[in-house]
Amino acid sequence: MTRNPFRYFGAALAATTVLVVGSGVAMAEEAVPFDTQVRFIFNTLNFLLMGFLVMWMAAGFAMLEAGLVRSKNVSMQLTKNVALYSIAGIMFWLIGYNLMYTGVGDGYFGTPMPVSIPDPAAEAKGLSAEGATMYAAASDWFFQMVFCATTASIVSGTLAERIKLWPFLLFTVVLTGVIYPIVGSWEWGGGWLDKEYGFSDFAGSTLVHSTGGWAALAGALVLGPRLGKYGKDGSVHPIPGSNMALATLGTFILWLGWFGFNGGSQLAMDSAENVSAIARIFVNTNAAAAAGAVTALILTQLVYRKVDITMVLNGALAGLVSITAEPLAPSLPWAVFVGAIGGVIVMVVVPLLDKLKIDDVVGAIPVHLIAGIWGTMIVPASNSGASFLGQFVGVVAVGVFVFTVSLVIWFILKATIGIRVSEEEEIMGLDAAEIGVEAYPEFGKGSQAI
Amino acid sequence: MTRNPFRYFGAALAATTVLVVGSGVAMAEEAVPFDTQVRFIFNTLNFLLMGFLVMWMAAGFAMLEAGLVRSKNVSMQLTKNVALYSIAGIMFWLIGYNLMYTGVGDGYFGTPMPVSIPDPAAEAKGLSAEGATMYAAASDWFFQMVFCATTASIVSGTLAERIKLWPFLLFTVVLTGVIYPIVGSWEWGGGWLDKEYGFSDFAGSTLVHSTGGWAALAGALVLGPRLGKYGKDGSVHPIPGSNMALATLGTFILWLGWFGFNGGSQLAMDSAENVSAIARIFVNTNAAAAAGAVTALILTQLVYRKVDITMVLNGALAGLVSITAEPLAPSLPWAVFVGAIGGVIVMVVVPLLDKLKIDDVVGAIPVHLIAGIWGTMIVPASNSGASFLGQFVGVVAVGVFVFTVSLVIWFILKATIGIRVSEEEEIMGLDAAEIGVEAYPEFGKGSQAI
Amino acid sequence: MTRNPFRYFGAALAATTVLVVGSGVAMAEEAVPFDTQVRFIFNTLNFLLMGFLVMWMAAGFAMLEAGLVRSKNVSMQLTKNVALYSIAGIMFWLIGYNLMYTGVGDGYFGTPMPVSIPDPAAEAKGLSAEGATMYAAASDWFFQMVFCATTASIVSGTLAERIKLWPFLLFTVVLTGVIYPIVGSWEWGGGWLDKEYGFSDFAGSTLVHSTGGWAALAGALVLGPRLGKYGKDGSVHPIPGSNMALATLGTFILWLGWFGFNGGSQLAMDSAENVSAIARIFVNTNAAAAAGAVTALILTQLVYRKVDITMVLNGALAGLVSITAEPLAPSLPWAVFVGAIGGVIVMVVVPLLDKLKIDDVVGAIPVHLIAGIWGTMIVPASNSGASFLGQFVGVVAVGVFVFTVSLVIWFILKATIGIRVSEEEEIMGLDAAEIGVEAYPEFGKGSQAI
Amino acid sequence: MKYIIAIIKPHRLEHVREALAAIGIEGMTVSEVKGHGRQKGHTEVYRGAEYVVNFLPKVKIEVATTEDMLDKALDAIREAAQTGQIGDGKIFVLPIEKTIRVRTGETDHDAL
Amino acid sequence: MKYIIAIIKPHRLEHVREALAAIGIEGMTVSEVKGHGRQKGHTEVYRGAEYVVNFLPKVKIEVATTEDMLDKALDAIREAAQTGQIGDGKIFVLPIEKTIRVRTGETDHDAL
Amino acid sequence: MKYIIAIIKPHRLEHVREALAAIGIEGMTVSEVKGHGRQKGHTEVYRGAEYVVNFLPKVKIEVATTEDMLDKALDAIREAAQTGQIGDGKIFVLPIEKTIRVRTGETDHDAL
Ligand SMILES: Nc1ncnc2c1ncn2[C@@H]1O[C@H](COP(=O)(O)OP(=O)(O)O)[C@@H](O)[C@H]1O
Ligand SMILES: Nc1ncnc2c1ncn2[C@@H]1O[C@H](COP(=O)(O)OP(=O)(O)O)[C@@H](O)[C@H]1O
Ligand SMILES: Nc1ncnc2c1ncn2[C@@H]1O[C@H](COP(=O)(O)OP(=O)(O)O)[C@@H](O)[C@H]1O
Repeated sequence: MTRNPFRYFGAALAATTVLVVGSGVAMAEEAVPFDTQVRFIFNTLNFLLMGFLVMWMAAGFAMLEAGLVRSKNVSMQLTKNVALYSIAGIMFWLIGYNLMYTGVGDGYFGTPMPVSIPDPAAEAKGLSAEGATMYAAASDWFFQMVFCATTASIVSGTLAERIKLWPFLLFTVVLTGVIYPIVGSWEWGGGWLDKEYGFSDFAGSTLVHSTGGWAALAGALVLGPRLGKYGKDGSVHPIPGSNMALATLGTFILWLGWFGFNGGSQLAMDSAENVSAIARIFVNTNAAAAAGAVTALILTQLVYRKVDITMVLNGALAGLVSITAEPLAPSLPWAVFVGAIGGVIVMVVVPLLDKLKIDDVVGAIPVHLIAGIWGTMIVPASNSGASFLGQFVGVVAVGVFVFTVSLVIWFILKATIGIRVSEEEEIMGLDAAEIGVEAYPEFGKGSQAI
Repeated sequence: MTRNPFRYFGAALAATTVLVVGSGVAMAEEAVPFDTQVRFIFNTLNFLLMGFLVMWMAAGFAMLEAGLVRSKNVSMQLTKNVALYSIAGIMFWLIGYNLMYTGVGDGYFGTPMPVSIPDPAAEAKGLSAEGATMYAAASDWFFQMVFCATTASIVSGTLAERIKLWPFLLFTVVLTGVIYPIVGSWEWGGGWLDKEYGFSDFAGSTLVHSTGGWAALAGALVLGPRLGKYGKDGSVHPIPGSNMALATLGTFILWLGWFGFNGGSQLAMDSAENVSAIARIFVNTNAAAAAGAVTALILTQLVYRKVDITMVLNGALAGLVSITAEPLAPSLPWAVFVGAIGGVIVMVVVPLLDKLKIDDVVGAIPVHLIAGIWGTMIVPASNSGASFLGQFVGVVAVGVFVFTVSLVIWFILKATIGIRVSEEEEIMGLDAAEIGVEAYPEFGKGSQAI
Repeated sequence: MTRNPFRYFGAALAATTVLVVGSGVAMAEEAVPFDTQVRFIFNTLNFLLMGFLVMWMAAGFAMLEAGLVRSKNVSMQLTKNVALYSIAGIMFWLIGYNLMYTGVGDGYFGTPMPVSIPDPAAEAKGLSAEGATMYAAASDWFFQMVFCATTASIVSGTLAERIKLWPFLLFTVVLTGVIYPIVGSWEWGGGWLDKEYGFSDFAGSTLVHSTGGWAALAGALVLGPRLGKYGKDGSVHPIPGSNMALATLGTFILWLGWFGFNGGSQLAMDSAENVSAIARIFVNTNAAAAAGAVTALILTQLVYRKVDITMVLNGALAGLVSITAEPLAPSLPWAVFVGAIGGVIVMVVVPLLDKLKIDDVVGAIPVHLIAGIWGTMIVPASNSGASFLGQFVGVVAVGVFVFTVSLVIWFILKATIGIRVSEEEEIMGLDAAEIGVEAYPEFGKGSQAI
Repeated sequence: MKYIIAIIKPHRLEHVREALAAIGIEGMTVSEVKGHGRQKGHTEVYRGAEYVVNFLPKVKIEVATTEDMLDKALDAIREAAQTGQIGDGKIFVLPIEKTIRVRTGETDHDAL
Repeated sequence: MKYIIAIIKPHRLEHVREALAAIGIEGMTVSEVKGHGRQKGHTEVYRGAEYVVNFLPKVKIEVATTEDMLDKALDAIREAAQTGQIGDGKIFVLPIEKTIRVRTGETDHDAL
Repeated sequence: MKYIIAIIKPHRLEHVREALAAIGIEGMTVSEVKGHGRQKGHTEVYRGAEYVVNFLPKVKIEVATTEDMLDKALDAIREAAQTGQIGDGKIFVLPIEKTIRVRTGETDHDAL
């Protein structure tokens, strides 16, 4: 296959001919009008472009979490993140996508079966048919899949530094193949929550972030805190993360990816209105993140007399999660407000969880679960199409379902193969125990450091 | 809100109908021709796409700077970078954008007032009006905002390892809300420099990079060098950066982001000529960076007998800054030449600053200020629309204004809340002093390293 | 030059006018129909967008390799990666591109001469001419150049920790300026392999990855293994990489970039069919990577009782290389299969090379060379346009040519300036020996660590 | 005066510090070391090849103390560091001839 | 022969090295250690919870020296390391029974 | 009992460990240190300015041993660590007054 500057020339000519001729006589029935194709291209491009930004968030979670665990558990955390993204990709193909989107009706789930990607020529030809979807099916699948992967990423951070690899991955299989798709089907799949309650969750504050957060919370309760995190006297012993540069890098990656997460959720880019909406979403998304970060910056300074960078990073992310349920309707100042409350949530919930002895290593519960609830509940304030009741029903329904099912699965895993490493292994570090490859062998206690 | 493959189908159909009908009878006056919409989409997409690449440069600066400071100051450097990007986002909304672009006339500044983002439906509808802008206002704001943030990023590197957090952030507020917008209004806002002198600065060698550089220089002078950097005998004591992998990552991020920085500054992508121009800009931008890196590579080998990676990274960046004033007009060999001189500048100016006892931790002054001046002054050589005089006036005007105003602000901050940490805090490291979270607690002198 | 919201307004109007008028009477001969321009824009955008993703892979290789070498050689590895990307950019301009694409006929190479980038206005105008290429020449060059750079990146990992900087860079000059372009001309340049054998290599499993792999293998043989890697008794002494977080980050970057690598190789995005093909490529590419990672995950657990993260990362990359020869034709399950075998290859070939005492520091030979061969040979199974014989001829021809020429060049370099550092320098580390800047001076054995 | 050098398991450091504090000993210097002894290193696999990690992370505690406190100190360390598992470490006592406090120049007993 | 072990503040190392060089002592071995003593650790807040950093970074200098140089060496170290602030550190002198230079096998006085 | 402190070049550690194992000595504690001595540091250039690296990476080995094994141990270390190049390091022998095994409380000879 040639690829030189002249290769395409032929193809282009040919295509032009088809189109020109197509608007002529003989082939008229087959040809898809160029304008229709342009719309198809824009919408597909939207999914691909925004999709790769969301895919990139997988790296963001990996870096954030690798930076917030101790060095003896870094390889494990990285392995989990590579693995969960891979598993999401496979499960969402095998059953997830169709469980979420096919045959949901106004019901509770669709049909679990593998996705098959249409042939491009056939798909393009089919565009002239009435009712044709105006984007490539593959691009839609890709965009939806990276959302599924995000949900799984959220869980991995909370449970870090003590969970065994394989039970975590098994849970990921269920989460990405079953739990997330079912919840998604209720709303994005057009199921009961959408039809009966007009629940509104633009890009997934609840469907993605709270889902991940509830699953993480259930896991944290079943798993228990890390050794030494809480004293018998109720004291809290912080366990500093090993690498703030990675944590910050991860946060910037997530921030960048979030433009795709929220912007792409407009689902179309084929009209001036749609692309204008995407632009507005970019601005609001950025504003909420900035407000979350600045709020945490100021509050940590006021409350603790020093600025805690991990809280600032959490603040930015909580701002992002908060705006995710409705990044389009708010005015810019309202987006700032919504994001700023995200920053407040982090300040309040992080110590609160410690009081409850719920050990959330990276702050995923405040950031994804609580800010996700906040973002969802505040939607009606800017979007008159949403109702307080509908939002409430959605938040509760998702919470009850995900939390309960997750709890059951975690218990089953605990009772069967066990979910927690031994005390000795936890002290030694999961990298030595399960991965066998140290993250930083030449530094600190590393085996090559002599 | 449904998101399943069929959701969009309805919308698409509906839209098609509108358009089809729109070109019919009844709704004729309302409908925006699809071609107009396509142009609007392309231009908006240009701003969003190139804008997110420039946003990503914030991470690049963070990593570069985190890699070039000592480990005891890494959390501080990261915090400053997250904070300044957030502050830029807020200030450029509150007053910056309109100060730069609204009501400048051919004058010296615009009207400082908050930006408001139009409703997408209204904006799209307005496209049929005469004189409608052919891109989403939100996308333009986003693209302009990330440039503003870049300016602030430049300052943070020079002043690292000794400046207090809050005075730096206060300066950032003024820089992003006032100084940069005013300078920008002179040229990009259509003010006096544009109208009277035909100053030409395509993507901001002067407006962004020199502005950042002058502010940094003023700060470095007021702040003084780091403890131990210069001996009383005039000797220079290098203070090696803590992490070359991060510094290199940061440089690659900046290199990538620069395609957006320069390419997006074409400001439109709605014609073959525009997109061809963007492509040419990509090529020239890459060529200048490559030439800067290779020049520094060869020169450090020849002069110092070893290749200094930090100089190679600075060389690539200086190449990028050099081509930024005019990335479109040059032929490829000319772009190589312009970038290569950027590499030479780094080789000459880095030791020169040390002779002057100006302590620029990351080399921002040679890279952004001096290479920015070089790039601006050489524009007339490839772009006949620019004049040597006009360029000179622009460079000097921006220099005098930014340097003077910055100096005054730094002095005020010094005289009031103080800008420098105590000697003891500087020795201990800013992370312990002001952030309270170490970047690498388990390595080196970290508190968890036992 | 103004850049305010109203600047573009004028231009837009003007352009609109031209187009409207252009479809009128007087200017009819000059005006390029808007639809043609749209096609030109989409295709150019494809090259730029996918091209910057592939450019980003340079950072991926840098991080992956920096993570898999010992800390005393990290600055060297980073320097090589920045330098090789820069050199590729210059050599592919000076001679590479035209050697690969201009005047190849059905022969063995083209005309080595510098590329020149057309003037955007002229290029846009030329679109109305018959036979005009439907994308910006600059965007094509950019896209092709980043492929060339990728080839060079592959070599640098294998030869790490013992090769001298300058001989490596000289080899890179020849590889990017001559070897890769010649091989590329056979197929993508429309030369004999394409014309006579119908060889099929969609995005370069052979042309890019195996080419890099063969060059690396030749280098590894001439250079010999690192000191202490193999005992006299045939024992293998692993030398753990210094930073798994960087290695994982690098892998995620490569994974992301690969969407551009494979997707962009569709070479056009100007029709529904093309963009649908790109979407399908995204999905298959992701599936193969996921399958490669999961396969290595499971196999390392089964075989070694622990999950080796470096093998999982290699598995993902081998999956990516495997699908690169044909990412479009396969169904999703077939892509999973092709990628999974990539994972198996890593499991088998990594220890095999050690048995042969071929020291491949990062696993580039299994990942790029062997998986590249696998991916190329399996093309006919999904693409009926390819033949087993044609693929075989291509694989062998490229192998024989690249391996032989590389071997000769490595020998010449060895005999003249020498390619390997002294034993003492190897023990001390290449950073101290040739770069003079330590990667992590404050950690481990770093000079600032006291 | 005596110089106590104790090699212990890293996660027992906090216990030892507390045990010493309990008997009034605050001053000590600790460092990361690697130990080799009866406790065998483990075999790891990296990229398909096995290797033995011979040296295990330990913490070294150095405490200068007066003769009269010596036995109490040794007991405190031993009890706090003990897990009963192989590899718990060793305590060595060396003689000190002179002790100086840098800040004041005080010597011996007063220097602690 | 005597073995001097000095625990000092990290940023004084360069002064001490120079002070020792000034009296003709070049040979020394240094390492990163953590110290605990009168100088109290500080309380930090991480993610809303307080914790105490008990051990502060110090540098340990080890110098083997002959009896006749001992006092000069101790004075040099003490003066160069002193800041007058709490936490300046300690110097311990231990007896050495034998010294060997690895390269030549020379012993004792000749080995330095 | 004697306390051997050997400062050696890092890449000789494995040889020394093997040499000691060959004469039946398994127990030892090692750490990363920096050395200064006859072997001169090197001058580096960073961003156009020169600086001297005064301290070179060394490894410190600490072995407590009985009197009867001492000479064998010293010979083993010296031979294994020797490269003949400047900077090979030193071995110091210090007296030990007491040795305790943390796990069992055994002392002196039995504690090794
Ligand atoms: N002879 C020795 N000299 C110095 N350190 C020793 C000696 N023997 C043991 N150690 C240190 O004590 C640690 C524990 O010793 P080991 O023999 O493994 O177990 P145990 O303390 O239970 O006897 C070793 O890892 C090493 O650091
Ligand atoms: N008894 C001791 N044994 C060993 N090291 C000690 C002892 N006391 C103090 N040190 C070391 O000396 C350092 C300084 O001691 P400290 O009591 O804080 O202040 P000062 O030296 O001013 O008395 C400690 O951090 C510790 O490293
Ligand atoms: N007087 C000393 N006290 C403590 N350590 C010393 C002394 N002299 C040398 N050393 C250590 O021994 C190492 C080697 O010594 P050096 O004089 O460089 O070479 P050589 O061992 O060949 O005489 C030094 O780097 C230092 O760590």
